[in-house]
Amino acid sequence: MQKSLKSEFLGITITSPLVLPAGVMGMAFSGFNISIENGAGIVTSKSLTLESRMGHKGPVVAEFEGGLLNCMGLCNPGIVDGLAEIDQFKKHSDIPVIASVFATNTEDFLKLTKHVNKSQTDFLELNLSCPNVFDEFGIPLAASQEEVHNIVKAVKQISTLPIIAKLSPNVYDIVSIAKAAEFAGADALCMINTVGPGMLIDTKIIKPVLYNKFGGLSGPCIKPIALKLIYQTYSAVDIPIIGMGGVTYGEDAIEMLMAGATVIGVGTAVHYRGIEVFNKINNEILEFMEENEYSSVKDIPKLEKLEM
Amino acid sequence: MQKSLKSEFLGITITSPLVLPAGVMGMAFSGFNISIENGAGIVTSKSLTLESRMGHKGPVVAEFEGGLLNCMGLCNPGIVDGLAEIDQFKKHSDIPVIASVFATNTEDFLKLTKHVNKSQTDFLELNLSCPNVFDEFGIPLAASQEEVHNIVKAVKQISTLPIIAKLSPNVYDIVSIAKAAEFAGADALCMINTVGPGMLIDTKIIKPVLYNKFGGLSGPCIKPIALKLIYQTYSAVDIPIIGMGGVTYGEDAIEMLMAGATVIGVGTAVHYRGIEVFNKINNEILEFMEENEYSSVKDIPKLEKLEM
Amino acid sequence: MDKRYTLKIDKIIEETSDIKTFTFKYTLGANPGQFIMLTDFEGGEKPFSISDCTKEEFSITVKRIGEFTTRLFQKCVGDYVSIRGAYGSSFFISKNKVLLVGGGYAVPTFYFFAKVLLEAGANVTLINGARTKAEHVFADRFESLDIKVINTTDDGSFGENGTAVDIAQKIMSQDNFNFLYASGPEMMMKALQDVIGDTNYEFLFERYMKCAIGICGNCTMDPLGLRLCVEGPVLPKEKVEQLTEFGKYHRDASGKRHEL
Amino acid sequence: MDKRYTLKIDKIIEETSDIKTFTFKYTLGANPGQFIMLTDFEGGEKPFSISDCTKEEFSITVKRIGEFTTRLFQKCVGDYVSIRGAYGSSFFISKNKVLLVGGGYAVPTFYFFAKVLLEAGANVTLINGARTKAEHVFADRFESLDIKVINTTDDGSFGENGTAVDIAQKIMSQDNFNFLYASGPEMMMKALQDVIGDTNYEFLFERYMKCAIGICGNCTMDPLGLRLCVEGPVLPKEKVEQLTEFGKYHRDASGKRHEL
Ligand SMILES: Cc1cc2nc3c(=O)[nH]c(=O)nc-3n(C[C@H](O)[C@H](O)[C@H](O)COP(=O)(O)OP(=O)(O)OC[C@H]3O[C@@H](n4cnc5c(N)ncnc54)[C@H](O)[C@@H]3O)c2cc1C
Ligand SMILES: Cc1cc2nc3c(=O)[nH]c(=O)nc-3n(C[C@H](O)[C@H](O)[C@H](O)COP(=O)(O)OP(=O)(O)OC[C@H]3O[C@@H](n4cnc5c(N)ncnc54)[C@H](O)[C@@H]3O)c2cc1C
Ligand SMILES: Cc1cc2nc3c(=O)[nH]c(=O)nc-3n(C[C@H](O)[C@H](O)[C@H](O)COP(=O)(O)O)c2cc1C
Ligand SMILES: Cc1cc2nc3c(=O)[nH]c(=O)nc-3n(C[C@H](O)[C@H](O)[C@H](O)COP(=O)(O)O)c2cc1C
Ligand code: FES
Ligand code: FES
Repeated sequence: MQKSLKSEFLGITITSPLVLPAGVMGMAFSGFNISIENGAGIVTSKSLTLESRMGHKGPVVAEFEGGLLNCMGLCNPGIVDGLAEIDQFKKHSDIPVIASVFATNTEDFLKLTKHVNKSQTDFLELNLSCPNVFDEFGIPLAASQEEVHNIVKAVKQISTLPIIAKLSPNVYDIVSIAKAAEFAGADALCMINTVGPGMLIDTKIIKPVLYNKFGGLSGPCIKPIALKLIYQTYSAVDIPIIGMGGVTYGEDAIEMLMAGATVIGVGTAVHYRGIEVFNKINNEILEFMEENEYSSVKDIPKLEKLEM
Repeated sequence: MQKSLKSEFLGITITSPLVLPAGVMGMAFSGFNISIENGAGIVTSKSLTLESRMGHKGPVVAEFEGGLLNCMGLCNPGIVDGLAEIDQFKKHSDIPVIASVFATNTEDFLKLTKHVNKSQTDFLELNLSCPNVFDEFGIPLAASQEEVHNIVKAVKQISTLPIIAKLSPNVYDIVSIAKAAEFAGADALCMINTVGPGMLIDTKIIKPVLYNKFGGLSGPCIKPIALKLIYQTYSAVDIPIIGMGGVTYGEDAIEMLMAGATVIGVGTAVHYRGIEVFNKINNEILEFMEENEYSSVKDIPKLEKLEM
Repeated sequence: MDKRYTLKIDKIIEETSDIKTFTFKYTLGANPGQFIMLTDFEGGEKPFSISDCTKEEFSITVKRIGEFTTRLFQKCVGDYVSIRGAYGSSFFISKNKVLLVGGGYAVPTFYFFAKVLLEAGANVTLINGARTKAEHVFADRFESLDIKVINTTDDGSFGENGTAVDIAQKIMSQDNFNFLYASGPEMMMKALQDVIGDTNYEFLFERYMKCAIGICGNCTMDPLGLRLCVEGPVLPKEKVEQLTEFGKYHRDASGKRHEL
Repeated sequence: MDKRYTLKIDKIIEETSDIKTFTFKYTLGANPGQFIMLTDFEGGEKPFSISDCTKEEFSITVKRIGEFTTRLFQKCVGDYVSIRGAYGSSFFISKNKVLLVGGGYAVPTFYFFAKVLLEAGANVTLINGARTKAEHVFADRFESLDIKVINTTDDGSFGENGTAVDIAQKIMSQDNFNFLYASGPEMMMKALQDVIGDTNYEFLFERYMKCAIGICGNCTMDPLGLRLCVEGPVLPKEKVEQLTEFGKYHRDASGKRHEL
């Protein structure tokens, strides 16, 4: 039988369960183009703020064994220009787009939502969890059950699009935070954002490698943390999860699905395996389905839920 | 000039700044033997509890890119047998030994301390941060400023040895917790314990790889997290830090020193580079000192402290 | 990174009522004396020596003892189990005249080893011992090799009558061997050590294993701190002679000592 | 894993009052057209093309423009800077008759490239353009190579009088070239494109770079989404022809578009 990667996410048909996550290749409409040409099924914009941001000075990335540190600093052209890139993309493509937005208070999230409502975007993602702007903005909103609840609830009331809450891995009790988002009306969850943050030191110049000193961890080494948090969350909520964190090979994507994800983000792996990574992983998932006789992505079984 | 690795830790002369951390090779006196023969300057026992513990069923370790998951489950022969191993080691060696002890309340920590007082141990380490016994014991003590303060203070009053508080990386505000330990009388800090925890899934059998499902992350990929937390802590406290987390090569050890550590733990790297890893890293540190003309470990400069 | 392989059981042979050989189609690339860690993710992961290893497949031969091996015995061909390895040290491959002394479920690893020794050009004699006929294994497979085999049982129910050590002592008094290898109960090896004079040897040991990658320290042998999962399970004479715990005690999963 | 190398500056040559060449003793193993990211950890990490690369050392040639390059110009021999790379695509190495057209600080990368072309047996003509004599670089070094060089300045203060594009048009009307390469201001390349007919070519582009490892998306060229740090900075004719932003706009550090 012909295996297929076709599935659904929040009622929209998708050709691949792979998602280009926020902040990866999502600055320009052409970044979406190259990602879907290479097999992504959903694309996400860079997190957009009300005003444009230049981001941190470089170095903004640093590699270590098993992953990447980044402190981009939420550079983005601002909500207006960012949505213009999405609209330009949507002129010639049916692939669903998630607009990621970032703010530090409900009021600004509402302003951003109004902009997004007027665009061609398919889903609205609330980035509640950027760890690279600690200095500027303090502990991420996603660490507080109350903040998550209040923002999601307020945005839900005015958003014309399904909304996705992007959660932080750096919290004590992911389940209560995920439940707060669900209860407040989130249609889906996106997890995980980067881990840490962490730091590296240049031992000759005796300075932190990142100019911002600290940066969030992504890449293969955060996969175990992502799987654990997704599994716990999947066991406790009924809304779909965009699972991400270190997915690099088809096997990793299968693990995410088994942990409870409905679709799978592939970010840092674009660096490791090229922009072709989406097609590569698509093929690896198909091979896995072939070997194990699953005919669709939805047939791939999930772990038994954790008892709570 | 002859470079030397000799330095001091809490007033005791050590031949190498490298520490065998708790839980690694520290079950039997012969584990200490082989570690010091291979160049370790300080050795730490497995975390000892009042009663012996068999630990979790296997698999108790799982590898991923950049690190290791473990859920040993605090297996140990109990405080009496554990201290007997230390005493047997101390019969023929001057190398300082840290006895690591684990409990979940002040009373049990005090009982453990009384046992340690009667042994040949040099330092007492309070493991406030084991993440592999969540199910059994809940969120680690090291996440609560108050708990850390109370336990350290109580133990300090009766301990005849300098005491070291081992902290968890999985907290929002490491600085306030480190300061609580310092304020309560800790003579040194040990950080970091394992990160996460995380999980891996076997996609054929569709089960978590670890029987305990979740395990703490160690190895190269946690180094950035360790460096960041050590640097923040070093900037805020005046007591020495045993820095650990992913140290595998001499360069990593130098980074730890620059981040603020006084001595450096080498755990998971024993798997990657063999038990010879201590001598290898000792030599790499000496080479670095040669190249950069530092004559002693103490001369290796630290980063400028963070402004608080 | 050490990988984990989740494999279908390809073949099961019932050797005795309590011993089965499980074969897997997988290119393991192990050396004789090494072991794998095996789990079904239902609780427990245990070390087993490799009893055969070709380019295409490998086998382990397991004795049913407790919870884990009992569950393993319920598995069928086609069921998945998950392994990692091969781990540990392997036997020195002599090209001379060698004597293998094995007892019980620890004998089959000598099947893999004997084939490698023959390829290297060694002259091989094997003492294949067991307590009784019903526990004696692999006699047929050893017969198919170009080696000298002496089967023996403690009660004489199969082959010669006597312990493997008795027989070893006897034939070593008649013949000279360049190298001796033993795999079996620790007390058997301890007894052997006393009767083999200054013949060079290697013994295959067992200790409680958890990580199998040399960090947990559960499997160290006193006082050297040799990790049986890395420096062992095969240890050479010069190391064995220094072991104070050999034949005396071992440690359980908690690290507590128990007399042997 | 891409490694980072913290290196001592081994040599500094002042090419003009605003352009310096920095040389490092390090085996970079780069291809012509590729670039490195350079930082001093004092704020900013910037891309620079490789202007020379041998087994023992490599060089970059830098124009002082803003904050970062001004600080770099204050560094001395023996000071450390940190680099990663080499990154990106490199020039196709033709064995035929080729024309290199370069302008300003972007010319020196052709020094490295010309040496590689000569080794491959190509017949090389270079147009080395600058606005004025005081900004003209590397004339001496190109002279030492077995290539045909035409120096030119917009104001005629050194070499021929005219833009590099004017000269290119002129000599292409007199002579046939199999391949053309350009490196310089984007408007120069845009103008070139209009005058070179159907000659095959590759252009070296510049866009704002942050990660340089192909994930941040800051350097993509519309509408193909080619990442200049991975698929570029050297792009072939068939790609360049599809670029709608070529000669029109670029994006700053925030991703905002600006007209060129
Ligand atoms: C290097 C090595 C090679 C081995 N090779 C073989 C082999 O080829 N065939 C075979 O049948 N058995 C072999 N064993 C022994 C095998 O691992 C045990 O028989 C098995 O683990 C028993 O598990 P159980 O749950 O059935 O029994 P349990 O009831 O759990 O234990 C019974 C006894 O088995 C031993 N044991 C249990 N768990 C472990 C462990 N994790 N590590 C080491 N010993 C353990 C202990 O002595 C214990 O007292 C080997 C052991 C080692 C160390
Ligand atoms: C592939 C490539 C190769 C280059 N090769 C060379 C070279 O060989 N020699 C040389 O002198 N210059 C080269 N540049 C340009 C060089 O990177 C900039 O001149 C330098 O970054 C200016 O930094 P600044 O702080 O001094 O100036 P700023 O004041 O920060 O910027 C001045 C201008 O420089 C450019 N610029 C600044 N930062 C970046 C950045 N991160 N990425 C790309 N452009 C930037 C922008 O156009 C900006 O408007 C190259 C650029 C690219 C993309
Ligand atoms: C360079 C970079 C930039 C990122 N920018 C954003 C962002 O703007 N908003 C956001 O929600 N997440 C951002 N992330 C996090 C990713 O969306 C993703 O959650 C994380 O990288 C884990 O996935 P990965 O391991 O597949 O990269 C960024 C990640 C990277 C590596
Ligand atoms: C197998 C294993 C067992 C451990 N057991 C303990 C323990 O009993 N007590 C403790 O405080 N830390 C324990 N740790 C944590 C280490 O002491 C150390 O903090 C951590 O592994 C980070 O260092 P590394 O990356 O060098 O291994 C253990 C780590 C490993 C890998
Ligand atoms: S089993 Fe852990 S060190 Fe050998
Ligand atoms: S600079 Fe980030 S993708 Fe090119």
